[in-house]
Order: sequence, then C-alpha cells, then structure tokens
Amino acid sequence: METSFALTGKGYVIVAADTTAIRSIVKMQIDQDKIKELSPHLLMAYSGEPGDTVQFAEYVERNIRLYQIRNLYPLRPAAAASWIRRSIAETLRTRNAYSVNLLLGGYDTSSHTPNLYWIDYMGTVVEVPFAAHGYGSYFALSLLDRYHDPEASLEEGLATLKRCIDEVSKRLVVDPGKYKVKVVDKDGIREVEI
Amino acid sequence: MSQQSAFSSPGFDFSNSVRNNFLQEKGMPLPKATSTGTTIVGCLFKDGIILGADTRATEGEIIADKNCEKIHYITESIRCCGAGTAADTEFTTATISSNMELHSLSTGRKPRVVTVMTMLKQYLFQYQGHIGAALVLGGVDSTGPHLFTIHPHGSTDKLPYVTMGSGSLAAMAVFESSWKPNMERSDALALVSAAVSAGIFNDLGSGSNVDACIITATQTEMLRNFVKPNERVEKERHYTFRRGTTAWKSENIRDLIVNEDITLVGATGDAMDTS
Amino acid sequence: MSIMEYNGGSVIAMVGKDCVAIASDLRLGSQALGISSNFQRIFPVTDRVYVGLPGLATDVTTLRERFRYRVNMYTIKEEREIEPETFAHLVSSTLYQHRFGPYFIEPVMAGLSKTPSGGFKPFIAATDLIGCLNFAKDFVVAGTASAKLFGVAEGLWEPDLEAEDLFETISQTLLNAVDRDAYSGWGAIVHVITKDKIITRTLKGRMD
Amino acid sequence: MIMPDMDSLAHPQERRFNPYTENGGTILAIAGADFSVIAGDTRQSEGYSIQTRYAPKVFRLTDRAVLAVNGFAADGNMFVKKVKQRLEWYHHAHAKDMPLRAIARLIQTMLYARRFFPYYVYNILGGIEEDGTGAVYSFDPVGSYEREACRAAGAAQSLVQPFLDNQIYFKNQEAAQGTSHPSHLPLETVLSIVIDSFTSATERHIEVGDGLEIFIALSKGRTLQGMESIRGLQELTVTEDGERLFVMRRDLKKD
Amino acid sequence: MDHFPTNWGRPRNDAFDAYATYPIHQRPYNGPKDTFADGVQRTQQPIVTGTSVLAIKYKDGVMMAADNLASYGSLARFKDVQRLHQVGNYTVIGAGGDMSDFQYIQYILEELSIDEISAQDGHELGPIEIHEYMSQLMYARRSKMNPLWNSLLIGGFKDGKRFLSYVDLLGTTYSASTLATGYGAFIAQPLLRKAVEGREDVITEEEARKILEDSMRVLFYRDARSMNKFQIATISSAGVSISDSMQLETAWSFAENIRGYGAQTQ
Amino acid sequence: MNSILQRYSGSNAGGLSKSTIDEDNDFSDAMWGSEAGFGTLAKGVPGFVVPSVPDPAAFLRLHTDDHADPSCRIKIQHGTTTLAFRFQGGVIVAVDSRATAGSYVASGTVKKVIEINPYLLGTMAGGAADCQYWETYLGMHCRLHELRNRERISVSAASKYLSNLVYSYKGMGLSMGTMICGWDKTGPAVFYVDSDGTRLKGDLFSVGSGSTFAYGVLDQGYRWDLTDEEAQELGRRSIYAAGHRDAFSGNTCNLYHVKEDGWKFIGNYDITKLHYEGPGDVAGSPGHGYGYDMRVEGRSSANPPEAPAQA
Repeated sequence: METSFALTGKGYVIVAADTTAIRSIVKMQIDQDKIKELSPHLLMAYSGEPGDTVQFAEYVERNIRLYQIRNLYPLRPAAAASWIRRSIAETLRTRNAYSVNLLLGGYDTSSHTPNLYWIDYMGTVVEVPFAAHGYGSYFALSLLDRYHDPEASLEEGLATLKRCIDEVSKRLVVDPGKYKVKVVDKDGIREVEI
Repeated sequence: MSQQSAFSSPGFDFSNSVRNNFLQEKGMPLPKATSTGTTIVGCLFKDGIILGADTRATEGEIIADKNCEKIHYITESIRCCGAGTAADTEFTTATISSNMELHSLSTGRKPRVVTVMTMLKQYLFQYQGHIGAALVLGGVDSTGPHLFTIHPHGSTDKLPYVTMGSGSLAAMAVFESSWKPNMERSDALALVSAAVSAGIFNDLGSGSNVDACIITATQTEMLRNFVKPNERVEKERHYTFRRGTTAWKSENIRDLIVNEDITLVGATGDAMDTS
Repeated sequence: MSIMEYNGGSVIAMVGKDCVAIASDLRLGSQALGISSNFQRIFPVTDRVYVGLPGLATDVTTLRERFRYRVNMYTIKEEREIEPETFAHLVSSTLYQHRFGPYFIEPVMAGLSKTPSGGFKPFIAATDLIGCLNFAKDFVVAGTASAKLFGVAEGLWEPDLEAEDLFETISQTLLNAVDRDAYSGWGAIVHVITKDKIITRTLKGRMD
Repeated sequence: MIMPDMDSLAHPQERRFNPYTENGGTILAIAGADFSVIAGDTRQSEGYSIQTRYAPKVFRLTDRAVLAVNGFAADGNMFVKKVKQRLEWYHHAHAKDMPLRAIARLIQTMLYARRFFPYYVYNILGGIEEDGTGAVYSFDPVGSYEREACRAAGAAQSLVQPFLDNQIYFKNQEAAQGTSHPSHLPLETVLSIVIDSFTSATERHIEVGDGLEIFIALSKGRTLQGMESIRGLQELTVTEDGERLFVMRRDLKKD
Repeated sequence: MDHFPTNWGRPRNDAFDAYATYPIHQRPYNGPKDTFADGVQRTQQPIVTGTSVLAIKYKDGVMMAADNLASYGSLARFKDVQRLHQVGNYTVIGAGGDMSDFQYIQYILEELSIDEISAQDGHELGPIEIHEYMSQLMYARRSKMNPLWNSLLIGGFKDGKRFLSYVDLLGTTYSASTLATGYGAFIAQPLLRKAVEGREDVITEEEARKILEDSMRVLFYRDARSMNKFQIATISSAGVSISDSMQLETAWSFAENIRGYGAQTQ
Repeated sequence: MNSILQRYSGSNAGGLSKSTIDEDNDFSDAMWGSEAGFGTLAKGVPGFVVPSVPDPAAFLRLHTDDHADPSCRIKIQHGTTTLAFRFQGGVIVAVDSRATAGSYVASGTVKKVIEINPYLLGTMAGGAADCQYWETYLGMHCRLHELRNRERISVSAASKYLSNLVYSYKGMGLSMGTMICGWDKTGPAVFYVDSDGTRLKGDLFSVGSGSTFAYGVLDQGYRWDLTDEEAQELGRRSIYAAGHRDAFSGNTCNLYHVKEDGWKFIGNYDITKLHYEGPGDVAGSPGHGYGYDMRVEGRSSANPPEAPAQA
C-alpha cells in the first residue's frame, strides 16, 4: 500500500512519500524515509520491491554524487532523469532487475524551473506537472487534475497535497499513515511538516 | 552500460529475453509477429523449375501486407519461397544468400542448390525450430534442376513438385491431379498459377496476387504479380475532406529551405583588419 | 492484457502527392490509468525522415536513443544523411537482432527519399516487432488501434492527395480509429513532410 | 477439422469438448430518417477454411424488421429460428406483426435466458419503428441492447465501426462555417457507404468476403426515390401494411 | 464481484480469492445432477473414425463419394464400412467422424422413417426435412455437451430439386454446390470448387463421376487415413443408387526417380 | 437426465429421438414478458439454461472472461464509472456512457441510468446485460408492488428485492454493481447493491473501473448543504475526472437529479467538450474547460528571478 505524490508549484517541487515499511501483513517501521536527496536540488521518492528500492536509491545517489565530484557541478534534473531511466531499463534486462517506481523532483537552477519526472520499474520516463505512484494514484490524479495550480505558492501547494493525503486515507483500504514531505526550490532541499 | 559499436557483433542479441520472461510471468502474453499464412509452391518442368507464391502477409486475422514478396533471391539461378514467420524467412534467406555469394567467390564456382539446401538446414536445425521459416528452395545448377522443401526444424525433402504454408493442401491437390513429368514451360506455368490460385481462393491465410519465378539453365525470369485476380473495385464514393475539417490546437511549420540574406558589410562599415 | 497494450499508443503513416504524413496519439498509460497526455512517440531522424515507435514506452525511449546513435554513426562515417530506405533496413536489422527477446515496438517510418534527378519521392514503411519490413504504397499502421486504423484508412485513403488534404485524411483516420480504442487517444500529433517544409499540428482530439 | 497449423502444434490441444466455434463474417446496420439498411457478408469460415461462400447472415423477420446475426453460425441460425417462431405465435395471437421495439425486448430476454450458457451471437436488429422512423438495435451476446443510428459487429467490427463513426455521425469533423452536419443521410449515400465499408473490410480482414447482402426497409409511404435504378434489387414485401422490404446483392473478393 | 479497477466487471474468479477472505463463499451447484453421472460415457473424442466425404451438385442431381475405411487411431481397422447411407427414397447421408455415433444416427433415422411410414399420410421425408432434423439433433446434443462426433453431408433430390447440405457435431450447417468433410475440406474442396462452381447445371453424370474420382484419387494420395476403395452415390430423379465399392488406377512411377531427401544422387 | 437406462433402452424410438432433440425448453418458464400474449407476468424468478458441465461458472469464465484470456471469443461489455450521492436537495446520479469489450470501445452511447419508474433510478456497472435485465425485472416488480399495496415501493424495499434476486445467483458468474436511487416517504435514498449480495445504505457511492477517480473529486467537493447547482456541477465534474483518467470510461456524462416529485434528466454532456469548453451555459458552470491544460493555460511554474533593474 505504498503511496507517493509529487507536485510542482511556482518555483518548487513538493515530494511526499508514506513512511511505513511493510512486510506481509505487518508494519515493520513507521518512520522510514523513502525520499532520497540526490544532489542539492534533486529529490527522488522511491517505492516498489523491498530491498531493490534502497539498493537502487543508494546506487543512484552515489553515481550522481560521483558525477558532481568529477565535474564540479551536479547533473540537471532532465539529465539525471535520463540517466536513472537508463539504469532501470538496462538492469531490467538482467537477472537482478531493480523493481522500483520513482518520482524525481528537481529544481533546475539554470532555467529556474522546477522539473518533475514520473519513472516506473520498466524504465518509462515522462515529465509531468504532478504525479503519484501506488494505489494512491488512482485517487490523487483526478484530484490533482482538479486542484493543481502550477503557480501556487508553497502554502497552496501543501494544501493541495493535504487533500491528496486525506483522500487516500479516506478511501484506500489500508491507510498509508504518516507522510514525509520534502520540498526543493532555488534554495535547496528542506523537509516540511504537514 | 554495454553500448555496442556501430558494427555490433553478428548473431542474435538475447539481452531482452530475461526482461521479457519477467514481463510474461506477470501475465502479459507476448505479441505475435507477422506471419505469412501463405501458399508457396514449386515444380519441375522440362527446362527447369518454376516457383510460385501468393502475396498476402497476415497478423492474426488482419492482412498486414496485401502485396508482399515471398520469392526471395538466393543467387541468380537459385530462389527460395518462404512461409511462416515473415521476418525469419526474410532474414534467413538474406543471410544464406550472402553466404552463397561469399562461397561462390571463394570457390570460384557457380553455387549449387544442394549447397544452399545444406546451409539452410544446418542453420535452421541449429535453432531447433525457433526460427519459424518453412521454405521451398528451387534452382538450376551444373547438375540440373533441383527442388527442395526445408521445414523449420531443419528437415528437408526433395520432390518433383512441392507446396508449403497454410494453403499447401489446396495447392498440392492441384499438383497431384495435374502434374506430369517433362511439362512444357507454358503448361507448367499455368499449373503453378493454378496451384497458387487454389491456395488464394480456398485458404484464408493466402490471397491477393500470384508471383512466379521461372528458372532454367540459361536464365531466370521473375514474374512479379503474374496474375492479379483480386484488384480492389473502385470505391462508390470519394472521401476527401474539406480543408479545415479537423480541429487543431497548435501548428509549427519548419521550413527546410534555408534563405540566406547576404548583408554586405565593409563597404560602409569598418573594414576587417586582414593584414 | 498484452505487453503491447501496457502503455497504449498508435501510429499511422500515409503517402500523398510528393508528400508523406505520419501521425500518432499522445497518450501514455499504465494499463487503464492515463499518466501523461503529451508523450511523443514520433521522432525526426533526418530533416525529411520521421520514425514513429508505438509499443512499450520504455522501449520507445531505448530504441529512440539507439536509432539516434546508429544514425549519427552512419552520418559521421558516410558523410551524408541517411536515406529513408536505408534507415528502414537499419531499423529492421536492429529489431531482428533481438529476434529472441524482442523490443515491444512496431516502428513506422515516413520520409521523402532523394531521387537521382534531385527530386523527392514519398516513402513509408513499417515493421513488426522482430523487423519484418512492409513497404506499402498507400499507408502503414501500428499500435493498439492498428485494426481500427486499417479499417478507416482503407476507406478514407485516396491516391495523390495534396499536403493539406493529406493532413485532413490522416487526421480523420487517426482520430476516429483511436476513439474506438481504449488504450490510444488523449490528443494527437500530425507531421506532414513535404519537400520544402514540415507541418506539425497538434490535434484537438478526444480526451477520454 | 482443424488444420494442423503451427498454433495447434505449439499448444497442447484441449481434450474437453468446446461447444463454440467462430465462423467469421461481419454485419452492419444503419438507420435513416425513413429507412433502415441492414447488411452482412455471406462468407462462412472456420479457421483458415471457407466453409461456404454463401451463407446468409441477415434474415427477414417481418416487413419492417430484419435481424442480422454473427458469431457462431449454429447458435445464430438456431436463434433466428426461435425468434421467428415467437414472432409467428405473436402473429397468431394478435393478428399483426410485432412492432420493432417489442422484438428488440423479446431478443433481449431470449438472449438473457442463456446468460450462463450464452449464445455466441452478436445480433443487430434493423427496421422501421411504429412512428415510421428507421431504427437499429444492437445486442451483446447476453442481451444488453441499445437503439443506435449505426452499428457494425462481427469479425471486422473494429475496422468498420470507426469508419461509420466518421461517415455517418461525422465524428471529429468540424462543420463548415455557418452550416451543420445533416442528421440523416439519404439512402443513396448510405448504400454507397455500406458497400465501401465491406470492400474495405474485405481488403484487410481475412474472414470477410465472397458476397454482400443488403436489406433495405422502407417506411410507410416512402417512395422509391431512384431506388429502381439499383442493379438487382429484389422486393421481399409480404404484407400490405405499407412498409416495404428490399434486398440487393453484390460480389465481394473471394480470396 | 472483483472491484479492483483493472478487473472491474469481469466474472468473479472464485478459484482465486482476490480479497484473501477465507473461506471463499461459494454456493453449491444446484443445477440438474445425476447420481450416476460418472458412469455415463459420453463421446468426448472420436474412437473409430471415417475420413472425408465428398459431394457435388450436377445437372441431374447430387453425387457423393466416401471410402470404405474406418480407422482406429492410425490403425486401418475396418476396411469395408459403408459410410454412405440411404434414408427414405430421396436422400443419402454420408458421414465422417465417429462411426459408432454414425450408426446411432442411422438407427435414429430408421426409427424416424418407420414413424413416418406408419403415419400413412402420404407424406414422405425428403432431404430438406432430414437435414433439418439432423441439424436440430446435432445442435441439441452439442447443447447438452454430449455431441455426436460426426460431420455429415446430406444430399438428395426430391420434387425436381437438388439439395446438398452439411451439418457437424456443433450443429453448424451450410450448403454449397460442392461440399467436403474432414481432410477433403482442405484437399478435395479446392478441386471440386474449381470444377463445379458456376457449372452446376452443365455437368453431366459422367463428368461428375470423373470429378469425384479425381478428387478421391488425390485424397488417397495425400490423406493417410484414406483407402483406395470407395463408393459413389447418385441421387437424381431416378432415385438413389449407391454403387458397389470400386478402386482407382493410381500412379506412383515418378517415385522411382526420387533419391533421398537432399544431397543423395544415387 | 442422461441415465444409462435412457441411453441403452432402445425399443421406444419415438421417445428416444424426442428426448435427444428436445432442447431445454427455454421459452416455457425461462422467459418472462408476453408469451405470445398468453403469458402471465408474475411467475417468480425466471429460470436459466445452464450448461451440463460439472462447473458451469468455470465454463462461463472460460468462454467469457477476456481478462484471464484475451483471446476468448464471447466478449461481454463492461467498464464504467457511475456515481450517486445524497444531499439536501435530493439525489444526484451521474454516469458515463462507454462500454468496452476488451480494448475495443463497443459503444459510446450506453444509457447507464435505468429509469425503473418515475421515482426510482438504477445505475449500471459491471455486466451491461445483467444490469439491464435485472433492473427492468425489478421495475416490473415495483409496479406489481404498487398494484398490490396501493403505494409506491420504498427505495429500501426495491433495493432489497434486487439484492435478494442476484444473491440467489451468486457464484454463477453474474457481474453487477448498481446504485438504486430514489425518493420515498423517508426522503432521498441511495442504496448500493452488487452481485455478491452486498447491499449498503449511504450518502455517497461511486462504482466502476473509474470510481476511484470520481471519488477523488467527489469527496473533496461534497457537503450535505450543497445547492442544487453545485451538486449537479460536482456530479458532472466527477464523471469527467473518471472519463478523463480511466481508459474504460468516457464519451459522455448523463446527469440526473432526483427530487421529491421524481427524477429529472438534467443533461447529456460530451466529456471532450467538458474538457475543452466546460458544460456551457448551465447552472454551476465554472465558465471554462474542465481540462487541466485548459485550466492552467498560460500559467507556468517557472520562477525566473526578477529581472534586475535596468542599469
């Protein structure tokens, strides 16, 4: 019942993911951070096959960091999305595929635009103004169609996110529980309480 | 990150198989490739060999190609009809054709039909039937005319008249009732055409036109669309639309003609220092 | 649910008088769920050659990158632009190389090829997912709505359409076909390639 | 009876008796303002074999009702027989033919009675309503139905239906400035669209072909309006009620 | 009902419990039940089988042909089985498929004829009536999931009209000027169509016989479950006549020139 | 039926051949409606032909479940979004109009609201034929109830009747998810009934493949004290949301409003028109297209720094 959301607003991307770690019918942990900070302006929420998720996120994190060390500047969000997609698409062709679904949110400091990429376990990537993974997407996408505003202030954006979270906890069979919410904008990444 | 060079290694690339099996296990059936339901035939006559084929390619019940070419070039005096998975027949015959060219260059002799047959059967046997090519191979070489069938698993047959494909029974019936040894060229051509037509009109996997190829010791004659019994009748109406019928949201025109405006500088401006 | 239907999408190409057109819908789905209504699956190869890649979305991106790489290598080595016929065979052999583990893509190609006299000749082709080429004289289709596209195109297509008329015919064919297909739709894009310009239009298609 | 083709070799054959088969073919019907056209091809096939080049799929029920059936031929023929039987009983009881919309409901209940052992039949009922308008009712195999202006069913339904959407309903077509699309097409246009639909389907679908039968039901008082010139038109009207029923036949490709 | 969005509206799959609710609610089946159902042997696959039957229309009536073999799997088991059977004065029924089911059909038709005669109403069963009866019978049996595993050709001539039609184990019926069952539908039908279509009113009895003989010869060459011993039935205004078993001249001489299956030359 | 005795007792040929041919008489008691004008209506629950195989439900699934086996031939139409909710001004019922068979859009003009009588509406989700047939049948019995009892049937009773009917066929393969909506002595009422036998009373339901999308919009906008216009707009907007996102829903939206004096058909709205232009000149219209692209046209999330003042 993993659920993650992300939406763009005026100069920022909000990324939110539930914090439960589930095994079988048991909640193993309720404060897991499923959003990786890949670079000063890049966030990645991951969900999917347990084990794969963390392994893959760390693999991506290290490689993006490596790129930054080598080149003295970080990958822009679009380039990072492309590289991550290829990593998934290629490991899918091996025996140990990473079965992970990602939401990649970043702030492009050169063009001053927030970028959000929806990436699934097969290596499909598409840039969208808002996105969701997991069963929550069946409720949240139509809601965001209705309420999302690309020019919303951060407060408005968080209010829209709250709507998604409320809707999912109202309708989904198992309430995902608490969410961790992070925001990336021109000043970098910070965590937000909702 | 195995980005291959532009000259990638020959042979098949199995890199997607693992992934595809994974997807298939998730309950998604793999799609079907284009197949040529097909009637292909061949028979001996007095001076050589005539091959025949229909021209329909299907994807399930849908006709993907109404006029495809199923008689493939191997060498000048050897040709091969293909039935089964269309891509397999296409590439198998192309591979063997290229091998034959190399073979004849290295031996300095005109290729023989048995050589082609042996290459094909060894190639297909190697893939244990996974390459779905059912072939009718015919040609004339220094030892005379030869006609073979080659099945996807690599078994072969040598007969004076042969048929393959979903229309093979219909075509074979025509041969069985009318074929005679040492037929004249025109009679044999008519017989091949009748055999393919039997497939076209009685087997739903075969259709459209008749292709034929006459191979004799002296020349090879490819009769593309030799009989066209299934031309579409003219439509009852014209279906052109008034311009502006379709609503569109945005337009972008990219001009491929590069206009160069030459602005002369130097006459009035600062002269470039060329010293 | 076949793999070809997982993300949805369809492409069609048609021949006109000294021009060709290629069009596709814009939906990216995850089975029944629509994800994006702006997913491009037609890409320029050269100025006058376009390729459409309907099928599994991850392979759309992978193959696009692979084709771009191979075409660039060709251009560098040969010092000329690739001709549509050559490109069709490049596509075909790339796909057949993966005969036993195919990419789930059925490419459609459209372009104008140079004639020896310096003119341009319309060219369209399609292959199945393992690279069997189909050179048609009228139109080629692929994707989840292929049966519907075949039916409408067979009814509406006429020879020697001018670029603007070809635009209407291909648009009407595509829009009506994808409206009967649950996995295609969500808008459409059409490229009409003539010898001196490329007209690209985004259509006002059904959004359900 | 199945050709030993690649398919049957690849999968183990099911030993259990399968009471269904598929006999191909396509049917369609279009309703006009005061007429209705119901057509079907005449090929009956199984697998890759043509069983016969002439097996009617369109049947006259009354002078103002025509039923087209497609799918499994044995179910279809048997179903038509039963509908005709019920209509005959109705005629004996009421001394008139059953009205079209009543036949539609009758067909629903007859199909639904076999909900758990369905008739593998797609039905299209076309004809003239009591108010004189042309009508088409289309059914799924277990009896859900609706009245429409046009409908194609059978093997090539997905080829034909979008073409009809475009040509009959003018879907996705913007009307020229200051005009609007006609709500009903004249019979002549409809007939050519029907013929073109079938020739197109024959081009691209292997199970469609051989012959075409077009039934035309005319409402009471409608004159023939140029229909006399149609080649090979044959009248099937039986009663003196005023509605008239015609059939015309055309050849389709036989490959 | 399965409420998961992608499975919506489909029949519920009770074998797989989507909600992991146990025990699965499944009502006992309360339709017709037979205590001895297990003991009833239905023909679920044909055992002793006959192969193709051919039939064509010609100028004066209908002509049919079938060989005399009944196979038990790949064993040529019975070599003098008559697969063309006269019913009444106007009709011949030819059967491919399971021979025991065919004998049951013969028996049913026999009883039907007796009933018809005993009515003494001057009415006689013609081919149309018999075909209608057989199609109802076959369809009813398939609807009971207990088919008669046959494909039948019914040919006849009554009141100046030729009649030829087909019915099989599913109840599928159709008619045409040439018909063939079994492998005949693939091998002989193309030959018959070519020879007969459009010429039904021209072909003489001799020609018709020749057409059937040629087709039977090809079938013998190519159908491994056939035999070169067959009968021909003619039904015309002169009534029904089923010939004695006959044999055809066959030619195998060209086989002597064939060497191996590939590279062999001697 | 098929006893050994019958199979081998051969002497009575007339009887035997009759029994072999006599197909289960599907028009004697299996049918309702006018039996050539001589039938009676109230003969109880209709009977059905069931295939004589050990597991008829498995048989039905084998031949009709296109999800498990896409190549199955008999494709029964399905796919849907329907919703109904209660508010101070009555009940709003809104549905889409698409029916799909496999990936083929079999129809875009299905009437998924079944007008049982002037005070009762049923919605249609799941097997189209199941809903049409049983709700029509329910309509007959509601009328009979009126004739017998001289008063209209309550929504509760009607839904219970339907629930009992389909429950008796449980496990046979029926597929139906419906909302029975109406106005009776107790005021507006909505009941959810499905082929499992579930029957729920509630304020707000949405059923079908696109129901989750409809809920997403519906829940956020729903209040008991909505005005009539707001409620109608909410129903329309929710169906649009589902039609847009769900591949198996769409084409048009049919909107009904049930009030004390019976139901009223508000209108039929093309989903695509709603996307681009909105519902047009109706009460509660937002005045622009519902589509996200339409709504945010010209707005951008880019945040370029303020241009420094001209030097």
